[in-house]
Amino acid sequence: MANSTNPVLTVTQLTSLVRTSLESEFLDFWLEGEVSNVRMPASGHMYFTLKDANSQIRAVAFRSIVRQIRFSLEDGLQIVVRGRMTVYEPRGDFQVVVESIEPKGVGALQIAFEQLKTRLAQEGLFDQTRKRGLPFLPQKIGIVTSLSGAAIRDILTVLHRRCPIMSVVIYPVPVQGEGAAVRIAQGIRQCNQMGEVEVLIVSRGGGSWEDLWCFNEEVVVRAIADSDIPVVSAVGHEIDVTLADFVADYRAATPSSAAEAVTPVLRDIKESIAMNVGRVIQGMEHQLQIFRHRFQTAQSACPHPAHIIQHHAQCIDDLDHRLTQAISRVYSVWRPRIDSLRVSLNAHSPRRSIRQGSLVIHQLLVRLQNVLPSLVTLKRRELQRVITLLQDLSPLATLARGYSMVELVASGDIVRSIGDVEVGTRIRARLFDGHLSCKVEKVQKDASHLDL
Amino acid sequence: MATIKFEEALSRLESIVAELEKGDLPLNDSLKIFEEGVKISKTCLKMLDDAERKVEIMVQEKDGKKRLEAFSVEPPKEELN
Amino acid sequence: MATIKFEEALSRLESIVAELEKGDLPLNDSLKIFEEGVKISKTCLKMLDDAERKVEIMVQEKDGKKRLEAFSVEPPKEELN
Amino acid sequence: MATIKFEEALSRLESIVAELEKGDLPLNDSLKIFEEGVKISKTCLKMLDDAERKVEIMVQEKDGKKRLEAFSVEPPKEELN
Amino acid sequence: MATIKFEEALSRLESIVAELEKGDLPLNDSLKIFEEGVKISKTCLKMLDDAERKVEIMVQEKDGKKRLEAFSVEPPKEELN
Amino acid sequence: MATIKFEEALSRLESIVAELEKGDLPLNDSLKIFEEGVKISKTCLKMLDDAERKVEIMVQEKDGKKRLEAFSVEPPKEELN
Amino acid sequence: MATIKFEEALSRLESIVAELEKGDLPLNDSLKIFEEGVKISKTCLKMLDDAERKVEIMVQEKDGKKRLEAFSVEPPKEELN
Repeated sequence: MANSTNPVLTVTQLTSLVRTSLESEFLDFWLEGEVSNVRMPASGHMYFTLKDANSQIRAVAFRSIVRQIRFSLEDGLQIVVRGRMTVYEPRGDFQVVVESIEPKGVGALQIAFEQLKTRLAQEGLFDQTRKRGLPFLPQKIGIVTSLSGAAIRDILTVLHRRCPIMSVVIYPVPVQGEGAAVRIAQGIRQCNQMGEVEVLIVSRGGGSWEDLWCFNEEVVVRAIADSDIPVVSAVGHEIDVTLADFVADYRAATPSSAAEAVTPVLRDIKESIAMNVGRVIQGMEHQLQIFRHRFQTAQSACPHPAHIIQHHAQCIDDLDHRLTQAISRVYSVWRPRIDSLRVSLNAHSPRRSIRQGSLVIHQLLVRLQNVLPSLVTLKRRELQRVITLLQDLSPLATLARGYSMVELVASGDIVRSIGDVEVGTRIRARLFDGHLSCKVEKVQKDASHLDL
Repeated sequence: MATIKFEEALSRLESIVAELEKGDLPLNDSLKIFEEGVKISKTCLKMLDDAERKVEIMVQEKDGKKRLEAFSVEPPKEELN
Repeated sequence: MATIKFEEALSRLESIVAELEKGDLPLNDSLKIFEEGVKISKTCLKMLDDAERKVEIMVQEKDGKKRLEAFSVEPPKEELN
Repeated sequence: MATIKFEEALSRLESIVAELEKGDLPLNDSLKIFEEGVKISKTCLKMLDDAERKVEIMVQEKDGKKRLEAFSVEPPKEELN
Repeated sequence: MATIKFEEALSRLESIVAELEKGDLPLNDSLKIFEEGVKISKTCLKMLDDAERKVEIMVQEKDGKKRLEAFSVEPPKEELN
Repeated sequence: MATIKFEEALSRLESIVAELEKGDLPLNDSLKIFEEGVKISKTCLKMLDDAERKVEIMVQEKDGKKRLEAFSVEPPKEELN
Repeated sequence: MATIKFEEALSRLESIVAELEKGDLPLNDSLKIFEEGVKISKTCLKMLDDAERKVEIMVQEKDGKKRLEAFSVEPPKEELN
């Protein structure tokens, strides 16, 4: 490090560098000293100072560690802690972060404990991933414990209180002293062999560190680790921590809380079921109500076709009426037209011209009848005149004066001379009013006749 | 007789009258034409009578019985026969 | 008779009457056309009678029974037959 | 009768009346068209009557039994059949 | 009858009435469409009756026995069948 | 009936009601959908009733014997099976 | 193993409750899960009711054989009931 080239550090930078350096240097150490200034604020962390004749150092035990301390930390107490160094940067304090605390003087047992714990931890026996969940409502519970201790009583009491139907198989084992660990491990294995229980409580009541020691023995830890059945550990009091606790699927602070951990409250379950089924029914009924309401709304809103039909029927009646009216109006137009035509036809019948024709003919007839008789009368008059003239000129008038005319009957010739006849000749003498048929008797010449 | 027309007869009759009026005919001839004249006039008269009767008949036929009777009570018409 | 029209007959009748009234026809011709005139007038009258009867029948048929009976009690109409 | 339309018949009747009104037809022709007129007017009347009767019947049928009974007590309606 | 729709029939009836009301149809045509109109109106009414009966039956079925019995004691409804 | 879902039936019923309320359907169609509506509403009602009965029965069974006995004295419920 | 079913049943019951309370299932599906829910609850309750408490203890015979024996709760245990 060249002073000339070193940059000027900020406090924060330096503090951070120191922290890093300390933390990497003092990662895991054991420290022995006297406790003073113990302080435990609401956070649950614990702060105290460790000192010896010459020095002192700040220490902090975080809440998770505090919970594991199986004794109370008091000023003046000599303890051994396992920890690491760190720096609290806001104040620049360096302090020991305590990982575990043991009272001073535990000695070899404690070391053995720590060594086994480390080894088993390295095997992964304490991994959180190995831990299995506890059954919600096991039908049968196994308990590996001593019949003589308070633990069995506490467990049975709690079980019966919470879940009176819970069946239990007890595997009685000694829980302290020589051989206890092996019996406990046997009990656990036996229980697995029987296969009747769904969860197993391994337990004993409170006692000294030494009393509880069998639960730190490897055979027990491995039996728990090998168990197919989930295991709940409940050893000693809350402050007591054993390796059995580390390896168990669940660590209960006390036997009572182990019993609580493996059983639900039966009454609560029943109530929950009853409540749920009530909600199921209500939900169903509610839905039915909604559907029924919707259905009834639709049904009551449905218009009846009778209205439509009635409307249509009225329409048709109206049209029907108009139809009849319209057709009778048609007749009321046509009929008068025909009637007036008929009147005109009659008024102009040929009768009048017939009568007129007949009048003309009769007039002509009268003229005809009159004209011919008058014509005939005319002709007759003319004839009469001529006839009168003729009568006036009649030669018969001469005869009437005494003359007569003689003619030969045979020839009709006039007899002018006596020589025209001879005796015996038949003659006819004409007078004015007739004639005489005669025969000549004598022919005599007349003297007075002058022959010239 | 039917062949001779009334008007021809009448004119013959008039010529007979004219000849007779001349008076230069022998009695004999006078007598002959006079007799002819008489015949003709009779013929003419008959023609007229016939015509009149015919008209009457026709008129009667036309008018039927009643008129016929009406006719038959017309004396002037009778005179014409 | 059916072949001659009433109007032709009528005009023939009129000319007959006119010619007769002129009076310059020979008697015979006069007689002949008089006869024709009489016939024609009869024909005409018959035509008219026929027509009238026809019309009556038509009118009666048209008007039905009632009118027919009304007719039959009109004596003047009977005379025309 | 069914082949001739009422309107045609009616207009024919009108022209017949018009021609008769003019009055210058020969007797025969006026007789003929008068006859035709009479026939046509009868035809027209019959058509109209038939039509009216038909309509009545239809209306009666249409209005159903009740009306029909109501009708059958109306004597004047019976005469129309 | 089932093939023609009510609405078509109704509109045909309306146009028939309109045409008749215009009044310028020939008599024969008036008669024909009147007849058609009468038929159509009968058909329409029948359709409506049928429809009503159908609806009644449907409603009866829906409402079950009680109504059915209630119906069967209504004589006027019986006449419609 | 089992094949159609209640919701489909109900929504069909609702659309039928809507269409009928619009009122512009041809008579026949409105009749048809009314009929369909009647049927569907019967179906719906039956479905609802069935569902309700089922729920009741289950609730009673759940609640044990006492209720069950109360059931068995209700004859109408028996008919529904 | 029965405990797994029991737990599953309880959680199934809870999800049925949730689904029914959402209320957007078709009637039929609701009915089905309703039925399932009721059955599940009955089954669960029956399981709980039917279970009998047994407290046993593993004892070792003289011959080394192990067997379960009823564990009579000691007088102090009586107090707990």
